[in-house]
Amino acid sequence: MRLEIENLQAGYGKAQVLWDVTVTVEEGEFVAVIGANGAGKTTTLRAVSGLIRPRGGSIRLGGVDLRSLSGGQIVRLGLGHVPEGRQLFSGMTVLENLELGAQVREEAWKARHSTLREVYTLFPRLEERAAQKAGTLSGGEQQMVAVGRALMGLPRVMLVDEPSLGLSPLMTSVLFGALSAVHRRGVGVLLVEQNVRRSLQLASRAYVLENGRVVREGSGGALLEDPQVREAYLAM
Amino acid sequence: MELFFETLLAGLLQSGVYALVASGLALSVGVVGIVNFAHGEFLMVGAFISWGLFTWLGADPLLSLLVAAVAMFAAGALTYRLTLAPVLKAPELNQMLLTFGISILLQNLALLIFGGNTRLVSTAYQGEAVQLLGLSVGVTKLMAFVLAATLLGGLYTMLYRTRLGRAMRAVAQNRTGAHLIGLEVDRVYLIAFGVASALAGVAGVLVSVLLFASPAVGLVYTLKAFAIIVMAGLGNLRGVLWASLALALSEAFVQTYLPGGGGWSEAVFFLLIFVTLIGRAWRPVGARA
Amino acid sequence: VKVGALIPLSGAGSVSGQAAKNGYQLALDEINASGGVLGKPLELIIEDDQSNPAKAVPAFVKLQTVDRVDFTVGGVSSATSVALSGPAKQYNAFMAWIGGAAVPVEDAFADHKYFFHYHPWSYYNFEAILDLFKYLKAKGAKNIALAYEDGPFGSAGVADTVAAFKKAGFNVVLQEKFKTGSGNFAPLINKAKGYDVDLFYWVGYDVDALPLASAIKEANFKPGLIYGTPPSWPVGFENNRLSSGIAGLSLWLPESPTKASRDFVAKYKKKFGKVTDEYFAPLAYTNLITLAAAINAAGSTDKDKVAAALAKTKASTPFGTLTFTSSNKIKYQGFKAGQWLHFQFMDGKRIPVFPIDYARKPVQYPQK
Amino acid sequence: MSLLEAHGLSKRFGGLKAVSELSFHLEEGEILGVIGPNGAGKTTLLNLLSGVYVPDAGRLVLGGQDLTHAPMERRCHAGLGRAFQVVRPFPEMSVFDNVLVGALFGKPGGRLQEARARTEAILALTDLEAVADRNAHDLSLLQDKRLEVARALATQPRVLLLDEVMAGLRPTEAQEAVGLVKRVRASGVSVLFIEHVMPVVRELADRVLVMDYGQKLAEGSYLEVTSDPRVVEAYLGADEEDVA
Amino acid sequence: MSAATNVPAPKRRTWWPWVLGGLLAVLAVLFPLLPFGPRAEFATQTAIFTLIIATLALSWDLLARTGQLSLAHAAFYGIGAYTFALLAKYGPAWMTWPVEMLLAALVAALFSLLLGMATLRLSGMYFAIATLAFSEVVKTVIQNLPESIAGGANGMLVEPLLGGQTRAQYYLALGVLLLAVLTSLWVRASRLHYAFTAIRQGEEVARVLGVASTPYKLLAFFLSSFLAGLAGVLYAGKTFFIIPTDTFSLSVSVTALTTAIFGGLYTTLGPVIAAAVLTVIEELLKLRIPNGYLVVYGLILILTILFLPRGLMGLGRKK
Ligand SMILES: Nc1ncnc2c1ncn2[C@@H]1O[C@H](COP(=O)(O)OP(=O)(O)OP(=O)(O)O)[C@@H](O)[C@H]1O
Ligand SMILES: Nc1ncnc2c1ncn2[C@@H]1O[C@H](COP(=O)(O)OP(=O)(O)OP(=O)(O)O)[C@@H](O)[C@H]1O
Ligand SMILES: CC(C)C[C@H](N)C(=O)O
Ligand SMILES: [Mg+2]
Ligand SMILES: [Mg+2]
Repeated sequence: MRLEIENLQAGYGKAQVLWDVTVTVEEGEFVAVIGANGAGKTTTLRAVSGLIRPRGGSIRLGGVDLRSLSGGQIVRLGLGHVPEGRQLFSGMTVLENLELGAQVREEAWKARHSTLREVYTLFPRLEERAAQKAGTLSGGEQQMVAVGRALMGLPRVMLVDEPSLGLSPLMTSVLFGALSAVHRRGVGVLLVEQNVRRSLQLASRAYVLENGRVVREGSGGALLEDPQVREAYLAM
Repeated sequence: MELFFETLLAGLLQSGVYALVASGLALSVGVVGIVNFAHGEFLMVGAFISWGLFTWLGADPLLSLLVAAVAMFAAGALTYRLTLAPVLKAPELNQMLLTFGISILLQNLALLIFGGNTRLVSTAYQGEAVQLLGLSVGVTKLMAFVLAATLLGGLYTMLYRTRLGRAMRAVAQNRTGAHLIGLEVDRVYLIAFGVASALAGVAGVLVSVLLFASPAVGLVYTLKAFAIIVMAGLGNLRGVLWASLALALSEAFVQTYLPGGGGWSEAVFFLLIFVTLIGRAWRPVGARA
Repeated sequence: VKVGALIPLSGAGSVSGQAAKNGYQLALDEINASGGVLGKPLELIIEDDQSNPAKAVPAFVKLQTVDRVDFTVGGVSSATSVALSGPAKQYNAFMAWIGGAAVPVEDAFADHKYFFHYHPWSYYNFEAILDLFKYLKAKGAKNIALAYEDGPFGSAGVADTVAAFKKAGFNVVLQEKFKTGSGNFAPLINKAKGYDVDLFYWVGYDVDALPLASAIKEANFKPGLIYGTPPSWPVGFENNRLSSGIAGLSLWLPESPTKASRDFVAKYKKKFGKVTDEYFAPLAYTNLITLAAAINAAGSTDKDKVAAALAKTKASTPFGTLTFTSSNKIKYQGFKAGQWLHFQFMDGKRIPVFPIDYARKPVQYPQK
Repeated sequence: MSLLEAHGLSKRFGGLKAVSELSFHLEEGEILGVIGPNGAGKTTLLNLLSGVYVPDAGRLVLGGQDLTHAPMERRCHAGLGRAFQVVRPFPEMSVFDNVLVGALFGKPGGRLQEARARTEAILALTDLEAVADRNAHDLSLLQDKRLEVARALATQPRVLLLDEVMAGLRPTEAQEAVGLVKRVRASGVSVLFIEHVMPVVRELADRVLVMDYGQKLAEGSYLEVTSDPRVVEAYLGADEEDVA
Repeated sequence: MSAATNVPAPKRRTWWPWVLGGLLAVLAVLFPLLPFGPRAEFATQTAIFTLIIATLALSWDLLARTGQLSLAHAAFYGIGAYTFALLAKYGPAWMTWPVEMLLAALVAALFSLLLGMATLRLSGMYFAIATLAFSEVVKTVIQNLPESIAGGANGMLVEPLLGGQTRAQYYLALGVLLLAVLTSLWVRASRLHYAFTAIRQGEEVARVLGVASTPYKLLAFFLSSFLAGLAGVLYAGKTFFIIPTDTFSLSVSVTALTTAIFGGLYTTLGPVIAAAVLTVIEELLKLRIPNGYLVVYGLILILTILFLPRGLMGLGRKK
């Protein structure tokens, strides 16, 4: 299932944040977006999920224009989103949060027990804390829930916004392992990540976003070697 | 001793009435977080539906329950669509002014149409009682009690055992998160508010039998119902039963055993709530976790 | 000639207020059909006091200063009536008043020159009630249980009432307050059941009538007579089987046999299609009719002259003959204890049962 | 005596010992890094320091002053400034006003004029000038994180408590942030920071405290702790390459 | 770190509230002298109640600025009214009305401090219901007090303020509102504004940033209830009669709350304008639609909140 973002214009209130952003994720492809703080990465993902209304351009998933669809329809098509800021249901338990991730797509709901196993295997901490209120989890634990919740929906294309935020190095490795496993199963991934080296290593293609515009595009390996990219995003 | 058991029974039965009125509020205010000042007026409409069906068609209120539930679900859904949906995104207090406006509107509309008179629904079982362990149990209040327990039980099952219920709780906690996992936020709110309104309608029918129908009937229990759901803890449905029981029993005992108690029962009711809320808040932090 | 009527068309007193409004309109038609006052049509301006003192004061002032009415009529609730005493003095307003039964109203208007009070003071109610009870005493009634709402209406003069009952040789076995409208009477009734109650006397509002009757029935409590004095009864209460045998008090009943009352009922039916149970309708009617007559008799709108004329009123009204005599504190009190009628719900109707002169049937005691 | 001393701090949630009998110290002008697996109790420790939680046991002393049971505002006045991990701006206040609150109330008796001046300076320092007039809830997450730091700085702390404020920064940005923290230290402020970004820990920390299951797992220089096999096992994982 | 895309918005300088406020002030001072012709007296009387409501609404807003949504304003109002009435009735002869008024407001404030201390840890609906419960308890206590003390359920007569002279009463009420406005402006201009707002938007964070929330919350309680108490005194001295069921009615608190929201929360001008606008709307509607004007009134409240989510003060603000 292919995700095509074409000439996207978007913003908040009067301020426009994105200009002519074009990003594609081919069926089963792993694509990374890198860019400075405030460049508009999150905004791009939000527009795809319908959290903000684009001002121009088009967004298609598997050929279907997402702009006129409701949140439920978008998810049922097969989109999953690990959002910035986690957006958990803080008064509900970890288990409920995870189950909620599966409940909109029928196929995901049917498979929820086995998916839940997988999520628990990935993040054993979540199983230990299944009955704890999500809001009282530690920062990293919450991040695990956010990732797990998206996985529970068995998405065919996943938008992943800084998933390693707040995870320990060990858990970060686990997470990236999981993302590539998901990708290997044929799920398209659009990853936004400040852990630039890692995301470029995983991605077959990547985009560089600056000031709301795509300024560079290429294979992960090529960008990793690009001196300007190295200077701007990898120094240290 | 008999007086003691009679008092206990009186409190028990009255708690059913409170819980019944509180059930809809527990959903709208407690679970989905819509502070509905017009809940009492929705109840009033339910009471008038019961009265109208009784007066014009001779329908027994038990039949009206269904009609009121359906009609009030629709009315609640419509209210949500037309007024509440846009306001939910605005500052929280706006809900209060909005629903206050709705309550003034409905109350005065009823006044205009029906006048301020107290109207009755007369049934064969009003005033009837069944004998249980030597105590006489009023049938109408017993019905209210059973209905309240059933509705709260049903509500609990819906909220904690069904996908729709889980969605309702989720939507109220995080709109963005709910949208992202594919919940139709607006529709879930609409259904939740519709159900809450239907519960108000059902309570209204029962109230029309227990008390009367009039533009002001909504005011009778709504304030107490608000207090009850807050004392129970917002979102805590089981607590609604307990709080109703504690309050109704305290009232009954004050009325029975305190000279001039009828004048103090309300004070005791609210004092108990005050003390509970304050006491709970001042418990040491450790004990709260 | 302009007359301002200040009545509650919304809020707690709206039932009485709306009834009064109809009464005034009926009277107005009649007055103007027969030539108006002083040869010109009478002008009536109705204001809503919303049953709220804070709204009543400006509305009253508006009548005095904007509409410049010559006379004021109306009133229902005691609280708003008291609040008007200040502006009334300030504008030296002429008030032919039908509202406010509570004693603070009497205190507040004690020294107002132009205050004519039609409605009996609450102590007159008790006087009338005592008459009935004394009559029932002969039939064996001895123990009274008193239940009253804890607001201003129910609590007015309770101590005096109880004292009066005792003085008349009754036992007051129970004296309890309740919250009007709460519908929660079981504890009270359980308590009352512990006594041998002959007269269960309650003071509350229409909203309490059915819940109280239900609670009494549910508890299988059987006092000799249930007797209540709400300002009005629920619509259709007579058709509820629980009402059967309950007795009450009214200044007026549509079934009242006097000519004035029958005339009123006929006229009212003609104008509004159906008859009313609310005594505030004939009270308002009487209020405006007698005021108009007094103005005509005085031949001018001069307050002193009209007051003198009104003071001389001797009119037959739906309530019986109206004259103004002094009460405890004020000079011009209209109806007193004698106008009150006692009735009993029987066969889906209110049947006057006392005083004997007006009774259609004897009091059913003990009630069935 | 150290500037900040904690003795046997403990905090439990139900059956869970989030922090258990933890002792540590922070010297004047020192930068202490705290690392440890997710859920190790780092944030809880910070909550105990800033007074959001009252410890079940233990003692906390800042500059000789016992703060164990002091309310949050007194700790702030005494010199503890804190940035939250899960950002908590005042959402409907401008960025400027958010910082101003810290500047005005961080020390008793703050004056508006002075506080405004200090706010300007801090906004410049934290590169938030451009968004000074925006509502805090219109910011991107990283801007919110910077705001957290700015607010804490505005209270003129003696000890700055930072909870994962560099998470999500790209390396160049992190570098700048490290510079900022160093400048802050140079001005005489001690720093206790929690971070999972190891390069930042390496750059910044004079000393590192490793927590696991609410307890101290290791303590020492960056090199010492990162070569401790227990730390590698519990926290770093085998995959060293990316960490560096 | 480059904060890329956004040009900073220019600092908002809002001048119009000052101009509008100034105009209103002039209007208010001249109001009783305006040539309303026969309507003058009525207008002034209505205006007095409007001023009382404006004071009450503004006082409610002051407390709301700390995030505490009170349903106890009926109690502060009622306590003010009753204390004043009792002092006027039983107080020593040397006690003149300004002293009585001041004492009444102080008593209201004293009760509020007790309430404030008890409710320190409550927020949102829990706070609202606790304050409601307080109000109901106070009402019932007064209602059950022996009649000889404060009239019990029957209420009590009150000595009219300023001998019942309308114009003098008007200026007194205006003075009280002015006091409320000045208090509000002072809060707005001082560090209190930042303390109150920070506490409202996140009490815990505010405390971590050094805001000692307890004294500030109590101060807000004090100021708010003092003004509400004064409003209660004016009401008592204006209607000559107070009675628990009316004076302590929940609707007093609700009026305060809705007026403040209608006007625009956390503003000085909002509650004041709202009180005036709502009165004018009500009077006009009453004239046009004698039956059912309250239906339209309710409709107006609904429409206002739908189209002006920030209340009347939102009108002057660009989106
Ligand atoms: N809710 C909002 N309202 C107004 N402006 C916003 C909002 N969210 C983000 N912005 C602004 O839009 C711009 C782009 O933000 P966005 O969150 O898309 O950036 P990003 O590339 O994800 O950055 P980061 O690395 O910080 O997450 C920023 O200048 C930000 O301040
Ligand atoms: N209020 C609470 N109730 C129950 N458990 C809690 C509460 N707060 C924290 N915990 C638990 O205590 C443990 C420690 O949490 P803490 O936030 O201190 O971890 P952390 O070290 O900061 O982790 P991270 O690196 O993920 O931020 C976690 O497992 C968390 O789930
Ligand atoms: C009968 C009515 C005049 C009673 C009225 N409610 C009062 O307060 O007195
Ligand atoms: Mg982002
Ligand atoms: Mg943490």
